[in-house]
Amino acid sequence: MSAFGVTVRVQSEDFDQAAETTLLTKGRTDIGAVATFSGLCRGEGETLKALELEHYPGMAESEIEAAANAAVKRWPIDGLLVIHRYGRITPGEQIVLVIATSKHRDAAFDGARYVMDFLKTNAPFWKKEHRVDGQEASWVDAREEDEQATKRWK
Amino acid sequence: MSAFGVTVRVQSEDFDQAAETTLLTKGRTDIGAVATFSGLCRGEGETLKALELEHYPGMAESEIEAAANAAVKRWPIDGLLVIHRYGRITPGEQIVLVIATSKHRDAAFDGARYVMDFLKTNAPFWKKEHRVDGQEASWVDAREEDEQATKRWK
Amino acid sequence: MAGVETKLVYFSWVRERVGKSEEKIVLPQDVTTVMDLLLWLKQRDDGFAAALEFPEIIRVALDQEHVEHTAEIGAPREIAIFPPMTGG
Amino acid sequence: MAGVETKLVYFSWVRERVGKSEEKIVLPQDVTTVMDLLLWLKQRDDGFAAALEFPEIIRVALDQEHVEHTAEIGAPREIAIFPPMTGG
Repeated sequence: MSAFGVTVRVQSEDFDQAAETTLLTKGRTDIGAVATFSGLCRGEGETLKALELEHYPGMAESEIEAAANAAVKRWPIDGLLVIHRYGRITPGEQIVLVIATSKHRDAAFDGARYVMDFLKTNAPFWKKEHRVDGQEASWVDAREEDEQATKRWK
Repeated sequence: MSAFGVTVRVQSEDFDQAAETTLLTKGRTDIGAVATFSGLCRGEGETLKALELEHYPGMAESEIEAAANAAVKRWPIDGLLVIHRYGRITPGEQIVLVIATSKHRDAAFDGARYVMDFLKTNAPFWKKEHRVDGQEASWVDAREEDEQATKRWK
Repeated sequence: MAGVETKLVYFSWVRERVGKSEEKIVLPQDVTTVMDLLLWLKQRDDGFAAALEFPEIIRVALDQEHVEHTAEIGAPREIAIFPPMTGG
Repeated sequence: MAGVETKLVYFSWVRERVGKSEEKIVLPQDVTTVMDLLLWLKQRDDGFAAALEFPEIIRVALDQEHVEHTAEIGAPREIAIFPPMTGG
Protein backbone atom coordinates (compact mmCIF):
# COMPACT_ATOMS: atom_id res chain seq x y z
CA MET A 1 0.00 0.00 0.00
CA SER A 2 1.44 3.35 -0.92
CA ALA A 3 0.16 6.91 -0.77
CA PHE A 4 -0.43 8.96 -3.89
CA GLY A 5 2.88 10.13 -5.26
CA VAL A 6 4.90 7.34 -3.65
CA THR A 7 6.65 4.78 -5.85
CA VAL A 8 8.79 1.97 -4.44
CA ARG A 9 10.67 -0.57 -6.50
CA VAL A 10 12.88 -3.43 -5.30
CA GLN A 11 14.72 -4.91 -8.25
CA SER A 12 17.95 -6.55 -9.33
CA GLU A 13 18.37 -4.39 -12.45
CA ASP A 14 20.21 -1.08 -12.47
CA PHE A 15 18.19 2.16 -12.68
CA ASP A 16 18.46 5.44 -14.58
CA GLN A 17 18.41 8.42 -12.25
CA ALA A 18 17.86 10.94 -15.04
CA ALA A 19 14.90 9.02 -16.49
CA GLU A 20 13.31 8.71 -13.04
CA THR A 21 13.78 12.43 -12.37
CA THR A 22 12.14 13.24 -15.70
CA LEU A 23 9.15 11.03 -14.83
CA LEU A 24 8.66 12.95 -11.58
CA THR A 25 9.06 16.45 -13.00
CA LYS A 26 8.20 16.50 -16.71
CA GLY A 27 5.41 18.83 -17.72
CA ARG A 28 4.98 20.06 -14.14
CA THR A 29 5.38 23.68 -13.12
CA ASP A 30 4.41 23.29 -9.46
CA ILE A 31 7.66 21.63 -8.34
CA GLY A 32 10.38 23.96 -7.09
CA ALA A 33 12.75 21.47 -5.50
CA VAL A 34 14.12 18.04 -6.34
CA ALA A 35 16.34 16.32 -3.76
CA THR A 36 18.02 13.13 -4.92
CA PHE A 37 20.19 10.64 -3.14
CA SER A 38 21.98 7.77 -4.76
CA GLY A 39 24.02 5.19 -2.92
CA LEU A 40 26.89 3.55 -4.76
CA CYS A 41 28.92 0.43 -4.09
CA ARG A 42 32.39 1.40 -2.82
CA GLY A 43 35.48 -0.58 -3.74
CA GLU A 44 37.12 -0.16 -0.31
CA GLY A 45 40.51 0.62 -1.81
CA GLU A 46 40.07 -2.00 -4.53
CA THR A 47 39.76 -4.80 -1.98
CA LEU A 48 36.08 -5.40 -2.72
CA LYS A 49 35.16 -7.58 -5.67
CA ALA A 50 31.39 -7.37 -5.29
CA LEU A 51 28.55 -6.90 -2.86
CA GLU A 52 25.84 -9.52 -2.65
CA LEU A 53 22.62 -7.98 -1.46
CA GLU A 54 20.12 -10.35 0.09
CA HIS A 55 16.59 -9.17 0.84
CA TYR A 56 13.28 -10.35 2.26
CA PRO A 57 10.87 -10.05 -0.66
CA GLY A 58 7.60 -8.43 0.28
CA MET A 59 8.79 -7.03 3.57
CA ALA A 60 11.54 -5.06 1.80
CA GLU A 61 8.93 -3.25 -0.28
CA SER A 62 6.51 -2.75 2.61
CA GLU A 63 9.16 -1.32 4.97
CA ILE A 64 10.35 1.15 2.32
CA GLU A 65 6.75 2.10 1.56
CA ALA A 66 6.10 2.65 5.26
CA ALA A 67 9.07 5.05 5.44
CA ALA A 68 8.03 6.82 2.24
CA ASN A 69 4.42 7.15 3.37
CA ALA A 70 5.57 8.54 6.73
CA ALA A 71 7.71 11.12 4.91
CA VAL A 72 4.84 12.20 2.66
CA LYS A 73 2.64 12.60 5.73
CA ARG A 74 5.25 14.62 7.61
CA TRP A 75 6.33 17.05 4.87
CA PRO A 76 4.59 18.65 1.88
CA ILE A 77 6.12 16.32 -0.70
CA ASP A 78 4.73 16.00 -4.23
CA GLY A 79 6.51 12.87 -5.42
CA LEU A 80 8.72 10.33 -3.73
CA LEU A 81 10.49 7.56 -5.57
CA VAL A 82 12.62 4.86 -3.95
CA ILE A 83 14.47 2.12 -5.82
CA HIS A 84 16.58 -0.44 -3.99
CA ARG A 85 18.51 -3.14 -5.79
CA TYR A 86 19.35 -6.66 -4.63
CA GLY A 87 21.69 -9.30 -5.98
CA ARG A 88 25.29 -8.91 -7.07
CA ILE A 89 26.59 -5.34 -7.33
CA THR A 90 30.15 -4.35 -8.22
CA PRO A 91 32.16 -1.27 -7.10
CA GLY A 92 30.96 1.94 -8.73
CA GLU A 93 27.48 0.54 -9.39
CA GLN A 94 24.31 2.06 -8.00
CA ILE A 95 22.52 0.40 -5.06
CA VAL A 96 19.76 2.76 -3.99
CA LEU A 97 17.98 5.83 -5.31
CA VAL A 98 15.66 8.24 -3.50
CA ILE A 99 14.09 11.24 -5.21
CA ALA A 100 11.78 13.65 -3.37
CA THR A 101 10.05 16.54 -5.11
CA SER A 102 8.32 19.44 -3.43
CA LYS A 103 7.42 23.09 -3.75
CA HIS A 104 10.21 24.01 -1.32
CA ARG A 105 13.69 22.66 -0.68
CA ASP A 106 13.35 21.84 3.02
CA ALA A 107 10.60 19.28 2.43
CA ALA A 108 12.50 17.71 -0.46
CA PHE A 109 15.78 17.44 1.51
CA ASP A 110 14.09 16.21 4.71
CA GLY A 111 11.95 13.68 2.85
CA ALA A 112 14.84 12.14 0.95
CA ARG A 113 17.06 11.94 4.01
CA TYR A 114 14.33 10.54 6.25
CA VAL A 115 13.64 7.74 3.79
CA MET A 116 17.36 6.92 3.52
CA ASP A 117 17.78 6.85 7.29
CA PHE A 118 14.79 4.56 7.85
CA LEU A 119 15.66 2.36 4.95
CA LYS A 120 19.12 1.76 6.46
CA THR A 121 17.80 0.52 9.78
CA ASN A 122 14.37 -0.89 8.89
CA ALA A 123 14.36 -2.34 5.39
CA PRO A 124 15.34 -6.05 5.35
CA PHE A 125 18.45 -6.03 3.17
CA TRP A 126 21.81 -7.53 4.09
CA LYS A 127 25.14 -6.94 2.38
CA LYS A 128 27.77 -9.62 1.95
CA GLU A 129 31.22 -8.58 0.81
CA HIS A 130 33.18 -10.67 -1.65
CA ARG A 131 36.89 -9.83 -1.57
CA VAL A 132 39.33 -9.47 -4.43
CA ASP A 133 41.89 -11.60 -2.55
CA GLY A 134 39.50 -14.57 -2.48
CA GLN A 135 39.20 -14.45 1.32
CA GLU A 136 35.93 -15.83 2.67
CA ALA A 137 33.00 -13.52 1.98
CA SER A 138 31.70 -11.74 5.08
CA TRP A 139 28.49 -10.02 6.11
CA VAL A 140 28.64 -6.27 6.68
CA ASP A 141 27.99 -5.28 10.30
CA ALA A 142 25.17 -2.86 11.07
CA ARG A 143 26.52 0.57 12.01
CA GLU A 144 25.64 2.23 15.29
CA GLU A 145 25.70 5.58 13.41
CA ASP A 146 22.78 4.37 11.31
CA GLU A 147 20.74 3.63 14.44
CA GLN A 148 21.52 7.13 15.71
CA ALA A 149 20.57 8.65 12.35
CA THR A 150 17.12 7.08 12.52
CA LYS A 151 16.63 8.36 16.07
CA ARG A 152 17.15 12.00 15.06
CA TRP A 153 13.72 12.00 13.39
CA LYS A 154 11.77 11.13 16.55
CA MET B 1 39.55 30.53 -5.62
CA SER B 2 38.14 27.12 -5.03
CA ALA B 3 39.30 24.08 -3.11
CA PHE B 4 40.15 20.83 -4.84
CA GLY B 5 36.97 19.06 -5.82
CA VAL B 6 34.87 22.24 -5.90
CA THR B 7 33.38 23.43 -9.20
CA VAL B 8 31.20 26.53 -9.46
CA ARG B 9 29.56 27.78 -12.63
CA VAL B 10 27.32 30.82 -13.10
CA GLN B 11 25.78 30.70 -16.56
CA SER B 12 22.70 31.60 -18.58
CA GLU B 13 22.51 28.22 -20.34
CA ASP B 14 20.62 25.25 -19.00
CA PHE B 15 22.55 22.32 -17.48
CA ASP B 16 22.39 18.53 -17.64
CA GLN B 17 22.17 16.98 -14.18
CA ALA B 18 22.91 13.45 -15.43
CA ALA B 19 26.02 14.55 -17.31
CA GLU B 20 27.31 16.47 -14.28
CA THR B 21 26.70 13.48 -12.01
CA THR B 22 28.62 11.25 -14.41
CA LEU B 23 31.56 13.68 -14.41
CA LEU B 24 31.72 13.51 -10.61
CA THR B 25 31.38 9.74 -10.27
CA LYS B 26 32.54 8.00 -13.44
CA GLY B 27 35.36 5.52 -12.99
CA ARG B 28 35.46 6.12 -9.24
CA THR B 29 34.88 3.40 -6.68
CA ASP B 30 35.52 5.49 -3.55
CA ILE B 31 32.22 7.37 -3.62
CA GLY B 32 29.37 5.83 -1.68
CA ALA B 33 26.91 8.72 -1.65
CA VAL B 34 25.70 11.33 -4.11
CA ALA B 35 23.29 14.00 -2.85
CA THR B 36 21.79 16.23 -5.50
CA PHE B 37 19.53 19.23 -5.30
CA SER B 38 17.96 20.97 -8.24
CA GLY B 39 15.81 24.05 -8.00
CA LEU B 40 13.16 24.60 -10.65
CA CYS B 41 11.15 27.63 -11.70
CA ARG B 42 7.56 27.30 -10.42
CA GLY B 43 4.62 28.57 -12.45
CA GLU B 44 2.68 29.77 -9.41
CA GLY B 45 -0.60 28.30 -10.65
CA GLU B 46 0.15 29.36 -14.23
CA THR B 47 0.29 33.04 -13.28
CA LEU B 48 4.05 33.30 -13.88
CA LYS B 49 5.29 33.86 -17.43
CA ALA B 50 9.00 33.94 -16.63
CA LEU B 51 11.60 34.72 -14.02
CA GLU B 52 14.33 37.20 -14.82
CA LEU B 53 17.40 36.45 -12.76
CA GLU B 54 19.81 39.33 -12.28
CA HIS B 55 23.22 38.69 -10.76
CA TYR B 56 26.42 40.47 -9.75
CA PRO B 57 29.09 38.88 -11.96
CA GLY B 58 32.23 37.96 -10.07
CA MET B 59 30.69 38.26 -6.64
CA ALA B 60 28.05 35.62 -7.52
CA GLU B 61 30.81 33.11 -8.26
CA SER B 62 32.93 34.06 -5.26
CA GLU B 63 30.06 33.84 -2.76
CA ILE B 64 29.05 30.40 -4.04
CA GLU B 65 32.68 29.28 -3.94
CA ALA B 66 32.97 30.53 -0.36
CA ALA B 67 29.93 28.44 0.64
CA ALA B 68 31.22 25.39 -1.25
CA ASN B 69 34.71 25.71 0.24
CA ALA B 70 33.23 26.03 3.73
CA ALA B 71 31.20 22.84 3.14
CA VAL B 72 34.24 20.92 1.92
CA LYS B 73 36.13 22.05 5.02
CA ARG B 74 33.33 21.08 7.37
CA TRP B 75 32.44 17.62 6.01
CA PRO B 76 34.42 14.85 4.28
CA ILE B 77 33.18 15.66 0.79
CA ASP B 78 34.89 14.34 -2.35
CA GLY B 79 33.31 16.49 -5.02
CA LEU B 80 31.00 19.49 -4.91
CA LEU B 81 29.46 21.03 -8.00
CA VAL B 82 27.27 24.12 -8.03
CA ILE B 83 25.66 25.63 -11.12
CA HIS B 84 23.45 28.72 -10.89
CA ARG B 85 21.75 30.23 -13.92
CA TYR B 86 20.90 33.84 -14.61
CA GLY B 87 18.75 35.53 -17.26
CA ARG B 88 15.25 34.58 -18.37
CA ILE B 89 13.92 31.28 -17.05
CA THR B 90 10.42 29.92 -17.69
CA PRO B 91 8.25 27.67 -15.46
CA GLY B 92 9.51 24.09 -15.26
CA GLU B 93 13.06 25.11 -16.19
CA GLN B 94 16.06 24.45 -13.96
CA ILE B 95 17.62 27.34 -11.99
CA VAL B 96 20.21 25.81 -9.69
CA LEU B 97 22.03 22.52 -9.25
CA VAL B 98 24.12 21.29 -6.31
CA ILE B 99 25.77 17.86 -6.28
CA ALA B 100 27.85 16.65 -3.33
CA THR B 101 29.66 13.32 -3.36
CA SER B 102 31.18 11.58 -0.37
CA LYS B 103 32.01 8.24 1.13
CA HIS B 104 29.00 8.50 3.45
CA ARG B 105 25.50 9.90 3.05
CA ASP B 106 25.52 12.36 5.97
CA ALA B 107 28.37 14.43 4.51
CA ALA B 108 26.77 14.42 1.05
CA PHE B 109 23.35 15.49 2.37
CA ASP B 110 24.76 18.11 4.75
CA GLY B 111 27.12 19.53 2.13
CA ALA B 112 24.44 19.94 -0.52
CA ARG B 113 21.95 21.49 1.87
CA TYR B 114 24.50 23.84 3.44
CA VAL B 115 25.49 25.19 0.03
CA MET B 116 21.82 25.69 -0.95
CA ASP B 117 21.07 27.52 2.31
CA PHE B 118 24.05 29.87 2.02
CA LEU B 119 23.49 30.45 -1.65
CA LYS B 120 19.92 31.60 -0.92
CA THR B 121 20.97 34.27 1.53
CA ASN B 122 24.50 35.19 0.42
CA ALA B 123 24.86 34.86 -3.33
CA PRO B 124 23.99 38.07 -5.19
CA PHE B 125 21.09 36.97 -7.39
CA TRP B 126 17.70 38.67 -7.59
CA LYS B 127 14.52 37.28 -9.12
CA LYS B 128 11.99 39.40 -11.00
CA GLU B 129 8.64 37.85 -11.82
CA HIS B 130 6.96 38.50 -15.14
CA ARG B 131 3.25 37.74 -15.02
CA VAL B 132 1.06 36.01 -17.58
CA ASP B 133 -1.62 38.73 -17.17
CA GLY B 134 0.81 41.44 -18.28
CA GLN B 135 0.80 43.13 -14.86
CA GLU B 136 3.96 45.05 -14.04
CA ALA B 137 6.89 42.76 -13.29
CA SER B 138 7.87 42.66 -9.61
CA TRP B 139 10.91 41.67 -7.59
CA VAL B 140 10.64 38.63 -5.36
CA ASP B 141 10.94 39.47 -1.64
CA ALA B 142 13.61 37.75 0.42
CA ARG B 143 12.10 35.10 2.71
CA GLU B 144 12.64 35.19 6.46
CA GLU B 145 12.65 31.34 6.37
CA ASP B 146 15.79 31.50 4.23
CA GLU B 147 17.56 33.64 6.83
CA GLN B 148 16.59 31.13 9.50
CA ALA B 149 17.78 28.24 7.34
CA THR B 150 21.24 29.76 7.08
CA LYS B 151 21.38 30.31 10.85
CA ARG B 152 20.87 26.61 11.61
CA TRP B 153 24.43 25.91 10.44
CA LYS B 154 26.10 28.22 13.01
CA MET C 1 -3.09 -24.07 18.58
CA ALA C 2 -1.09 -27.24 19.15
CA GLY C 3 -0.26 -29.08 15.96
CA VAL C 4 -0.49 -26.05 13.67
CA GLU C 5 2.61 -25.55 11.52
CA THR C 6 4.22 -22.16 11.24
CA LYS C 7 6.65 -21.20 8.48
CA LEU C 8 9.97 -19.87 9.71
CA VAL C 9 12.28 -17.99 7.33
CA TYR C 10 15.92 -17.08 7.95
CA PHE C 11 18.12 -14.47 6.31
CA SER C 12 21.77 -13.47 6.00
CA TRP C 13 24.13 -15.09 8.51
CA VAL C 14 21.25 -16.47 10.53
CA ARG C 15 20.27 -18.44 7.41
CA GLU C 16 23.85 -19.56 6.83
CA ARG C 17 24.39 -20.68 10.42
CA VAL C 18 21.10 -22.58 10.77
CA GLY C 19 21.81 -24.15 7.37
CA LYS C 20 18.42 -23.52 5.74
CA SER C 21 16.41 -20.61 4.43
CA GLU C 22 13.03 -21.84 5.66
CA GLU C 23 11.20 -24.62 7.40
CA LYS C 24 7.76 -25.45 8.78
CA ILE C 25 7.56 -26.35 12.44
CA VAL C 26 5.04 -26.81 15.20
CA LEU C 27 5.89 -24.42 18.03
CA PRO C 28 5.73 -25.82 21.59
CA GLN C 29 2.78 -24.50 23.56
CA ASP C 30 4.99 -22.82 26.15
CA VAL C 31 6.62 -20.63 23.48
CA THR C 32 4.43 -17.54 23.69
CA THR C 33 6.74 -14.52 23.22
CA VAL C 34 9.36 -13.77 20.58
CA MET C 35 12.14 -14.18 23.16
CA ASP C 36 10.69 -17.58 24.16
CA LEU C 37 10.92 -18.58 20.51
CA LEU C 38 14.55 -17.45 20.13
CA LEU C 39 15.62 -19.28 23.30
CA TRP C 40 13.77 -22.42 22.24
CA LEU C 41 15.27 -22.37 18.74
CA LYS C 42 18.74 -21.76 20.18
CA GLN C 43 18.78 -25.14 21.97
CA ARG C 44 17.64 -27.09 18.90
CA ASP C 45 21.12 -27.74 17.49
CA ASP C 46 24.63 -26.32 17.06
CA GLY C 47 23.60 -24.27 14.01
CA PHE C 48 20.84 -22.50 15.91
CA ALA C 49 23.12 -22.12 18.92
CA ALA C 50 25.64 -20.30 16.69
CA ALA C 51 23.01 -18.21 14.89
CA LEU C 52 21.25 -17.14 18.08
CA GLU C 53 24.29 -16.88 20.37
CA PHE C 54 23.32 -13.27 21.14
CA PRO C 55 19.52 -13.34 20.86
CA GLU C 56 19.22 -9.67 21.91
CA ILE C 57 20.67 -8.49 18.57
CA ILE C 58 18.46 -10.76 16.44
CA ARG C 59 15.49 -9.16 14.65
CA VAL C 60 12.15 -10.88 14.27
CA ALA C 61 9.21 -10.13 11.99
CA LEU C 62 5.75 -11.70 12.31
CA ASP C 63 4.02 -11.76 8.94
CA GLN C 64 6.59 -9.23 7.70
CA GLU C 65 6.10 -6.78 10.59
CA HIS C 66 9.00 -5.97 12.93
CA VAL C 67 8.22 -6.90 16.53
CA GLU C 68 9.92 -6.45 19.89
CA HIS C 69 11.30 -9.47 21.73
CA THR C 70 8.61 -9.05 24.37
CA ALA C 71 5.81 -9.32 21.79
CA GLU C 72 3.32 -12.20 21.92
CA ILE C 73 3.72 -14.40 18.87
CA GLY C 74 0.03 -15.13 18.34
CA ALA C 75 -0.70 -17.18 15.22
CA PRO C 76 1.29 -15.74 12.30
CA ARG C 77 1.61 -17.54 8.98
CA GLU C 78 5.30 -16.60 8.75
CA ILE C 79 8.01 -15.76 11.26
CA ALA C 80 11.24 -14.23 9.92
CA ILE C 81 14.49 -14.27 11.89
CA PHE C 82 17.47 -12.21 10.78
CA PRO C 83 20.42 -10.01 11.83
CA PRO C 84 20.28 -6.18 11.93
CA MET C 85 19.70 -4.82 8.43
CA THR C 86 22.51 -3.36 6.34
CA GLY C 87 20.73 -2.06 3.23
CA GLY C 88 20.82 1.40 1.71
CA MET D 1 41.59 60.59 -0.41
CA ALA D 2 39.63 63.68 -1.62
CA GLY D 3 39.14 63.76 -5.36
CA VAL D 4 39.49 60.00 -5.87
CA GLU D 5 36.62 58.50 -7.81
CA THR D 6 34.92 55.31 -6.63
CA LYS D 7 32.75 53.11 -8.81
CA LEU D 8 29.29 52.46 -7.42
CA VAL D 9 27.16 49.64 -8.82
CA TYR D 10 23.47 49.06 -8.18
CA PHE D 11 21.35 45.92 -8.60
CA SER D 12 17.73 44.81 -8.72
CA TRP D 13 15.18 47.36 -7.50
CA VAL D 14 17.91 49.60 -6.11
CA ARG D 15 19.21 49.91 -9.69
CA GLU D 16 15.73 50.55 -11.05
CA ARG D 17 14.90 53.21 -8.48
CA VAL D 18 18.19 55.12 -8.76
CA GLY D 19 17.83 54.93 -12.55
CA LYS D 20 21.32 53.62 -13.38
CA SER D 21 23.38 50.48 -12.98
CA GLU D 22 26.66 52.23 -12.18
CA GLU D 23 28.40 55.54 -11.80
CA LYS D 24 31.72 56.99 -10.67
CA ILE D 25 31.59 59.51 -7.86
CA VAL D 26 33.87 61.28 -5.43
CA LEU D 27 32.71 60.46 -1.91
CA PRO D 28 32.58 63.38 0.57
CA GLN D 29 35.32 63.22 3.19
CA ASP D 30 32.84 62.91 6.06
CA VAL D 31 31.41 59.69 4.59
CA THR D 32 33.51 57.10 6.43
CA THR D 33 31.16 54.17 7.24
CA VAL D 34 28.76 52.21 5.05
CA MET D 35 25.78 53.73 6.85
CA ASP D 36 27.22 57.23 6.26
CA LEU D 37 27.34 56.38 2.56
CA LEU D 38 23.74 55.13 2.43
CA LEU D 39 22.44 58.23 4.25
CA TRP D 40 24.46 60.55 2.04
CA LEU D 41 23.27 58.81 -1.16
CA LYS D 42 19.68 58.87 0.09
CA GLN D 43 19.53 62.69 0.05
CA ARG D 44 21.02 63.01 -3.45
CA ASP D 45 17.69 62.84 -5.30
CA ASP D 46 14.20 61.30 -5.31
CA GLY D 47 15.45 58.09 -6.95
CA PHE D 48 18.00 57.46 -4.20
CA ALA D 49 15.44 58.50 -1.59
CA ALA D 50 13.08 55.79 -2.93
CA ALA D 51 15.81 53.17 -3.27
CA LEU D 52 17.25 53.78 0.19
CA GLU D 53 14.00 54.55 2.05
CA PHE D 54 14.83 51.76 4.53
CA PRO D 55 18.64 51.75 4.57
CA GLU D 56 18.75 49.02 7.24
CA ILE D 57 17.56 46.38 4.75
CA ILE D 58 20.02 47.40 2.00
CA ARG D 59 23.10 45.21 1.47
CA VAL D 60 26.49 46.63 0.64
CA ALA D 61 29.61 44.95 -0.75
CA LEU D 62 33.05 46.55 -0.90
CA ASP D 63 35.08 45.06 -3.74
CA GLN D 64 32.58 42.19 -3.85
CA GLU D 65 32.75 41.40 -0.13
CA HIS D 66 29.64 41.73 2.04
CA VAL D 67 30.11 44.27 4.85
CA GLU D 68 28.09 45.43 7.85
CA HIS D 69 26.64 48.93 7.90
CA THR D 70 29.05 49.88 10.65
CA ALA D 71 32.09 48.95 8.53
CA GLU D 72 34.63 51.61 7.51
CA ILE D 73 34.57 52.09 3.77
CA GLY D 74 38.32 52.53 3.28
CA ALA D 75 39.34 52.90 -0.36
CA PRO D 76 37.62 50.22 -2.42
CA ARG D 77 37.60 50.22 -6.20
CA GLU D 78 33.96 49.21 -6.30
CA ILE D 79 30.99 49.58 -3.94
CA ALA D 80 27.87 47.56 -4.68
CA ILE D 81 24.46 48.44 -3.27
CA PHE D 82 21.54 46.04 -3.55
CA PRO D 83 18.46 44.54 -1.86
CA PRO D 84 18.50 41.21 0.04
CA MET D 85 19.33 38.36 -2.34
CA THR D 86 16.70 36.02 -3.73
CA GLY D 87 18.71 33.48 -5.69
CA GLY D 88 18.68 29.71 -5.43
